[in-house]
Amino acid sequence: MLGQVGLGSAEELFDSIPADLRLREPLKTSAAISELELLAGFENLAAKNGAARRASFLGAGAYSHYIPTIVDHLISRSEFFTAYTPYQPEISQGTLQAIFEFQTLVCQITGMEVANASMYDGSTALAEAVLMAERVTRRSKVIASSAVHPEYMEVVRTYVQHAGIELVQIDSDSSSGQTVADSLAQLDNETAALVVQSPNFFGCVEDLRALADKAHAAGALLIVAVTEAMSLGLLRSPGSTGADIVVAEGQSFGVPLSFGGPYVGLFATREKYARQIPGRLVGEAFDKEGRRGYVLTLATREQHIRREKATSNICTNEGLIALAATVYLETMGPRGIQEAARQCAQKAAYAARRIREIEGFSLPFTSPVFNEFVVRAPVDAKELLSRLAESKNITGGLALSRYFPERANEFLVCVTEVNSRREIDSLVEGLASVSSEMIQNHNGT
Amino acid sequence: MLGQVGLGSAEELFDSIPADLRLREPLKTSAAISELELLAGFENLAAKNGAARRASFLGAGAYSHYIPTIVDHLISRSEFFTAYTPYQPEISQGTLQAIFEFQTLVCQITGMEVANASMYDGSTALAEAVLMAERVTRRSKVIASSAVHPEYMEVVRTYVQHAGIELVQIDSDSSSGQTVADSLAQLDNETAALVVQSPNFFGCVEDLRALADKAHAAGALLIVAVTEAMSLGLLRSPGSTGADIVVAEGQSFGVPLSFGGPYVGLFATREKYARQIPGRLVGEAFDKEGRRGYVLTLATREQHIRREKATSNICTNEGLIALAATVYLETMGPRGIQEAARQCAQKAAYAARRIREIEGFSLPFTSPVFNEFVVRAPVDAKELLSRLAESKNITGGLALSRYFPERANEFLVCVTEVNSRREIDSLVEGLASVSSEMIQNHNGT
Amino acid sequence: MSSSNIKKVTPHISQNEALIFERSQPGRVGYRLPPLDVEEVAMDEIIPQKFQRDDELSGMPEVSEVDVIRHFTRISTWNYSIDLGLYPLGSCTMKYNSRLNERVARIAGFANLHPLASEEDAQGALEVIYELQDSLAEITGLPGISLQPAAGAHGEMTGIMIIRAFIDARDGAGASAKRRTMLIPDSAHGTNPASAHLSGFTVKTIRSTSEGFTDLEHLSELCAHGDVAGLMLTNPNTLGLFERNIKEISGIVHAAGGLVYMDGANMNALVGVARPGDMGVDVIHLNLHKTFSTPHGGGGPGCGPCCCTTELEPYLPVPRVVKDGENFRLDFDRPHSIGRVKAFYGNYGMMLRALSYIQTHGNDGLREATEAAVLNARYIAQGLAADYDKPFDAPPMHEVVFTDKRQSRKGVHTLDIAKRLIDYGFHPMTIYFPLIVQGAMLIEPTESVGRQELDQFIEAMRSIAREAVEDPELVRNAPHTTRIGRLDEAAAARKPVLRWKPKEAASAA
Amino acid sequence: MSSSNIKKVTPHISQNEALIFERSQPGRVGYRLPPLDVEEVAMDEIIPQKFQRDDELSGMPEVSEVDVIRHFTRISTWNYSIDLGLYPLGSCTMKYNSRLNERVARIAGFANLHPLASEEDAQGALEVIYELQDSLAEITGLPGISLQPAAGAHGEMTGIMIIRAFIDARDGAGASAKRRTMLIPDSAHGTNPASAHLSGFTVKTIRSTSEGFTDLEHLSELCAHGDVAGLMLTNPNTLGLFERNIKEISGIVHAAGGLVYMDGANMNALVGVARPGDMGVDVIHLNLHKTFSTPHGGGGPGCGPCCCTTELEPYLPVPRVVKDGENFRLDFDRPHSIGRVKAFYGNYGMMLRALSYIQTHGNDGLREATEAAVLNARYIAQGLAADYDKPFDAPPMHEVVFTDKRQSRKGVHTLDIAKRLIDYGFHPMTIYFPLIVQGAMLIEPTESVGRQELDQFIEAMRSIAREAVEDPELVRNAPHTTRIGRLDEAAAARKPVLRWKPKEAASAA
Ligand SMILES: Cc1ncc(COP(=O)(O)O)c(C=O)c1O
Ligand SMILES: Cc1ncc(COP(=O)(O)O)c(C=O)c1O
Repeated sequence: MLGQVGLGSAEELFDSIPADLRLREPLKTSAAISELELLAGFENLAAKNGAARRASFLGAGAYSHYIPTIVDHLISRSEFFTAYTPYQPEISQGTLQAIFEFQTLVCQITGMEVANASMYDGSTALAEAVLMAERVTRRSKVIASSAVHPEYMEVVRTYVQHAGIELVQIDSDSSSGQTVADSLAQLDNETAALVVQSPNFFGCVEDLRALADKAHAAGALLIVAVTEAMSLGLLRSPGSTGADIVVAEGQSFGVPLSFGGPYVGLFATREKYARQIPGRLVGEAFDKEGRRGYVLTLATREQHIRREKATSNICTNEGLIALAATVYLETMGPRGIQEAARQCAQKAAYAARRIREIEGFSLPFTSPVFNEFVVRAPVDAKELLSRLAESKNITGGLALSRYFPERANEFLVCVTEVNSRREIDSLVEGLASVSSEMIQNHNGT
Repeated sequence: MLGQVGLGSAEELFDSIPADLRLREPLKTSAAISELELLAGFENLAAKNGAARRASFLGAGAYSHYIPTIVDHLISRSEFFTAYTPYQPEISQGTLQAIFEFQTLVCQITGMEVANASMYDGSTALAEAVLMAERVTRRSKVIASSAVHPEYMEVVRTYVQHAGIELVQIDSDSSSGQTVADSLAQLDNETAALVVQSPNFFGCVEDLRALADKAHAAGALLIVAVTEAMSLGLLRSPGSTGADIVVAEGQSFGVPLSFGGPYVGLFATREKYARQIPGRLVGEAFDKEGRRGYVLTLATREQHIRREKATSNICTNEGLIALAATVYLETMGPRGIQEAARQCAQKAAYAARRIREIEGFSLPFTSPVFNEFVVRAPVDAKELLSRLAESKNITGGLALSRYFPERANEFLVCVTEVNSRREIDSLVEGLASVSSEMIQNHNGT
Repeated sequence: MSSSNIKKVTPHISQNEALIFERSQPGRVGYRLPPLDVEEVAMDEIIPQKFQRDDELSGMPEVSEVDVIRHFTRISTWNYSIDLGLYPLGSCTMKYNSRLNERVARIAGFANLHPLASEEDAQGALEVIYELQDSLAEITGLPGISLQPAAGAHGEMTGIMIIRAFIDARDGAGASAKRRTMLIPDSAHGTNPASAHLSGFTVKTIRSTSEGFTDLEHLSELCAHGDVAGLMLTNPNTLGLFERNIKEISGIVHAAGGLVYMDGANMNALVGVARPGDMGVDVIHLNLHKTFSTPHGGGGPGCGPCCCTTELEPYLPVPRVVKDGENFRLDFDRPHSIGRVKAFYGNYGMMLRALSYIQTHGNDGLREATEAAVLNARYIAQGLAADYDKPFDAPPMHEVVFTDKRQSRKGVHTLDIAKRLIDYGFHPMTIYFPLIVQGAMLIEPTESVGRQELDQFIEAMRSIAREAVEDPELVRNAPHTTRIGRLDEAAAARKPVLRWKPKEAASAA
Repeated sequence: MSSSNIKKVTPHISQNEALIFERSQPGRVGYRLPPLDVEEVAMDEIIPQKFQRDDELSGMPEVSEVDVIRHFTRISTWNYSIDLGLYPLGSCTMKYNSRLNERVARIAGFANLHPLASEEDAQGALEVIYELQDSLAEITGLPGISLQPAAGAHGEMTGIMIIRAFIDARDGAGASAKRRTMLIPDSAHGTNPASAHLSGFTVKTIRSTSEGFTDLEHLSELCAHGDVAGLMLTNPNTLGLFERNIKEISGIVHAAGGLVYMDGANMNALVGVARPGDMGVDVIHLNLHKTFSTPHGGGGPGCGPCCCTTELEPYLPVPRVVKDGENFRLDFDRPHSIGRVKAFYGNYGMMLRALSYIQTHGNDGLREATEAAVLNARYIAQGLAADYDKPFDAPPMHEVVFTDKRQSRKGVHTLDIAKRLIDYGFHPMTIYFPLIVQGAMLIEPTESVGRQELDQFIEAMRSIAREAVEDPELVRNAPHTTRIGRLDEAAAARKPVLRWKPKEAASAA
């Protein structure tokens, strides 16, 4: 073929690159290895991830839920995973119809009116929501509860740092753990939005209705972030409690933990803001013969048309993960989601009851929780959890000191339908025995 | 729907079954369990299969070879695995074309002229070959080398027990390990076929040309069985050495060990015997517009038309496994098969060289081998291997006493491209240390 | 071509794809192997030249990995499959093949397990076999189980050989030599007589009554000569009707010194509702690839367990999987066994899937599946009765047979109706089987289909019935919407081309 | 409709399938959960009634597992995909997505790993990140790497924010406030200006020359005002041409106090051949979902690593993955960091796939892939030159742009040609991008296609060129062979219907 295009050597293909810019030596990356060697190598690395093989009570933005086997089977159909963004509707209706169903499901589960085709994840969806609130209200102050996931807030801070937005964080109530309407003194008619998460980072269910009323009274939007989307199977939908923009991390819906990604950001709002939404939207359309189909629509919001005036710079989103969530939600159906949510809540309640009974342990927050709650231990939580992992082979939760150094004795426990009673009981026994050992050691020295 | 068909209850669906034959209680099989529980249960059982996690030198009819990842991906397309036998060619061309390619590949690799769409496995293919030889020659004596896989011979014996066929087994040469033409005194003009396996059960490559000449001189067919199909990448094809029917176990071509099945029987012969072949055949066909397609053909050989006069009773065969073999062979291509075969032979030769050097060990047979060879140990082989497994975590091969009680100190070692040099070296060291320990213990008492 | 009634499918482009051999390009490879890591010696030192292959495997295709992916992905799209919709092949039980079962079969601890691993090292695998045996014993009411047969026909052969071995032992060589007749209804599947023949029996055919049942009188007659070794009966029979006289039938055969073999291909009508063991059946085969949902795979693999009474158990193939205290082991010591019918232990991967099916359904779920399967067939029976000839009045079980009697008056035959169904987006039913029903169309919806699609099917069939009247040519030339039309099978069989050959070779031949 | 030239595809039936909501039947379920195994308390005791959902999630579909399987299997068949053939979308690098990489990403030890697992418990996962960082540093010649960005645009934002942070630190608050201009060529992808805007920059557009390169004079002019923070350049640019003056370009920008950002979307033309780090580029993003073969997934997920010089490294997002002796850990202590751009560490599953791609190809294989990608584009460039207007003379790298100039004389436009390609069995190329080329058709074959299919593509395009002359209507009304025709996108945007609603609700609204 080289000859066919008039060249004598492969090197000549690169004649348009100045010679001094061309590599004279092969890359110093490794030489090719076979499938056999590659798999052995990765299996080897995977074996070093001890946490992946353990009963775990980690949540805090990424959740272990049961994933029906058909999810991976269906998203592995190459018609889905080796297709591009559906720019040519005549040969992309599979992807388009799936996204249309995804948008509908996101609306249904959040109680909202329109949803987009996905964002990178929950955290960037929240950042985009804040930017959108500014566009919609033309106000520039944003108030956020400190009980929003710390990593989400970090992302928001990065996104808005050059957007002229003033970000104000307000503390949640130290006893209930909720963001309370009383503390919203700063919410004024300069405020674009109030940002809360529910259940919040500490697991506490927020009183969204009260917060919405407060925000709306000042002409601000209420943005609700949900990191544990499974909670929507049990909790009143943000949409029905007055939220204006709802963002969520969709990982709970059929997506493996995979060390943090790829996940999928859900983004939903009111119909009246449809033209302010970031990201792709799929809409219904018809051909000349009246046959129904779906197309990418309202593209004038987007970067490829609007360039710097676009509602967002997002292009590639999380298509395949949105598909996984779609398959998951359709397989589980309303009854399955409710049942999984019920089990989460019941199991977490059981775990909370049992942990509270351990000598020296308490639950610092009083408000209702879905499947996560903070535990206050009589010892340093990080050490407690690391000893628990070592001696009992249980990952007991997340030491809050990772984000809140002042909360050294506290940790966040998450329980879902995949945690068996036996696991919970082992956790309780482990916490009791390891903590008492630690206290003894401490007293001994 | 019950009402629609005029029934009042589900029980009435079964009114045509006399009441006393109907179960009055639920089955005593277990109650339904969820996916989560089911997977945990099976993972638990799988964990009890220690041999599946170990470096292994087991062969003897089932071989560990590398399986390219795409094989399972492609056969998992539901268009293939949830389809039936391609009785309706207009909507089954995928399956039909794949089988046509399979038949071609089997011909190419065996050096034969026609091949069928698959048999249950190598052993039943051999039994069918013997029955076919009887049909073709109208003779009833069949001579089989004792170096044919013992389980294959057991199956042949079962199949022919009511077919009026006299089965004569002749010993292979005790020094070379081969079936030698001199020992074929019983091969006469009553003989329908001579049955040999190459490489034979002891790993020795047979001199097929000499055996074919001998068989043909008496007007008998030569049936060649191949249990290690990978050997065909290196060894002269049975077709080119005069075989009349070639059967093989196709498991080496991309099929997991899976505790013995499903595997796939390859069956090939001369064109002139095409109408005597058992099982399904796919052939080229054209529609009215001259478009090429494929159909099941020569169906008049088969049970659904010919009933008791059919060439075989086989109906369901091993379609999907034949597809796996097809994908495998097309992915590997001629170069890949040759390379895998070369590595098998070289690694086995290396292992043989090293094992021969261990104090007290020898290789009883002198003829060339492909990737399996018999080792004679200075101690009881079964015990040696079981200790090796226990203390070194290596499955060292198959103790021949399983089939040949008189060969108590011998075992069959198989080495393939998946066995690394490190594994081979560990085997050698393990054999040396465990056997010397056993001898010492023995001397000590 | 009128297509106004066709709502289930729409034409769309589908990729063409040649034979892989026609795609081959010298030098392309799709494999990646590690380099040889031992000292290499000259190949001639290992294998003498004369034993070495010298044709370079020529003719085998040389293609890249992506070529292979595209090749099979493309051709796959030409197939209909269960995952695309109703697949109402009578007698084939095309039910949903659960992905969970597929996943179970791929668990490394099973998939990588060598069949000759020691028993201690394969306890989990043996336990699976044992558990499945137990479940099938409960389901069939027959306690002796071998999972070794690889498919239904293989199970038949096994079962019939067991009958023969039993009779030989019971009657002694001389007497048993006279018992060489196997009775088989004229409606039976072709594998039945073929399997009987393989076991050395002469087949005698029993007539069916006009109601579609075994003719008891004819049976009695045939049983009067002392030569009957047994009867092979399908129940529900291949017409979809439960042989309500089954107890009488087995009584007659037993009284005549014969045994009753049941072809269990239609067990999807009975699981959880009635048990062959309670009906006088001595031995049965099951099709795990039908009733127990293991995938058909485009023609296999299957698994055809053989289940029998305690009396026949000694004759089952070796090895048996037995439980010894807490451990499972292989029992080879069965002197009366008919022998081995397959290397190793059968199609193990199918056993995993079937056990997964049984456990996820649970006892209630198994019965519910049976109910749904029968109800769906009943619904179709009723939906088509006005337009198609239904030759038998008895209520069908899990499948129902119709004929082309009315349509053939207009020259439209079963084959045409089947091909026209393709245009409507359905896989055709089983046609021209059973042989005793002229122009038979045997429809088995299974439980894996909803009301909506059943209605679509009925509507399509009724629409075809109308077309057969209004535009018979349309039906006779169907299908009209597929990549290729009807293929000339007669020509294909006359001069069979059974493999690809390189151009030169092909033209030289 | 003439179709005699269409050899790549044939029409075939494809299944229709409604929205899942239209398939819903109350009471059907597709899930199976274990029973609750702890003592249940009244839900109101856990969550006060007022916080509980009371709509029963109404409207969500109730379907069975097999319904879901058929639903998605059917709709999937309406998609074109890489596995079905050439997918020559310019700028998108639609290369083969190896199944091996998919398998790697699903290894349980990665797939089940929680992102907040302790570092000791996730050493393997961190090592993968570290290894990939190392490889990308070598490939780009830029040593500072963050894998956190989730896609190309996200990487752009990250990179541009890094430039801003660097300049703010270098120049101090006052001075840097004047440097708020980002230069972007008129040929750039829309994400470039959008990302610059998000980082608070004003975009100024650089003209391209008629040869298709950055206009150096214009660049110099724009750089003369002291307000330039940087330049965003794609190289090879979006016309498929290597910016041969890249060194000069970066020189000019650097001299003006700005930094050079490279959009690495087109790195498939350079890997193993030339390194951005050697060209004066300060920061670049890569698209692992293009160059490094992670699947596009119908629109994501991606992974858009940001790679920069040592100077810029302090500004990369936190946390960084670093090596401490033999151990890997997360470094949060980066006071100059622009902050976090995503929760956790990025789209980890894509990193696994990309590392697998790099390791299976090896250094030689990476270069060979680049060569093949460029050669294939060259081959197409030559094959189409006689029939289509090729606006730029310079030899294209991995993609080539044509226009509809000749065809539009007959009223046949790029969109029509694209749609007609569908009839010929190909996915169209990228159209109307870059914006500066009127009627642009940007064709990128990638390395994952053989000569045979390239020839088919060229033949199809040439055939369409003939049709444009002989039967323009045919082309203008294409496609003719798909399930649906061109959809009315304008009407869809005018009154957008963005979700399904129940019948009552829909008609009430
Ligand atoms: C009634 C009946 N018996 C026996 C068989 C044979 O089963 P198999 O195809 O598994 O050998 C079939 C299969 O179609 C059948 O329908
Ligand atoms: C040149 C160019 N730059 C940037 C992007 C944006 O990348 P992504 O879609 O991953 O956000 C694209 C993607 O199409 C592109 O082609």
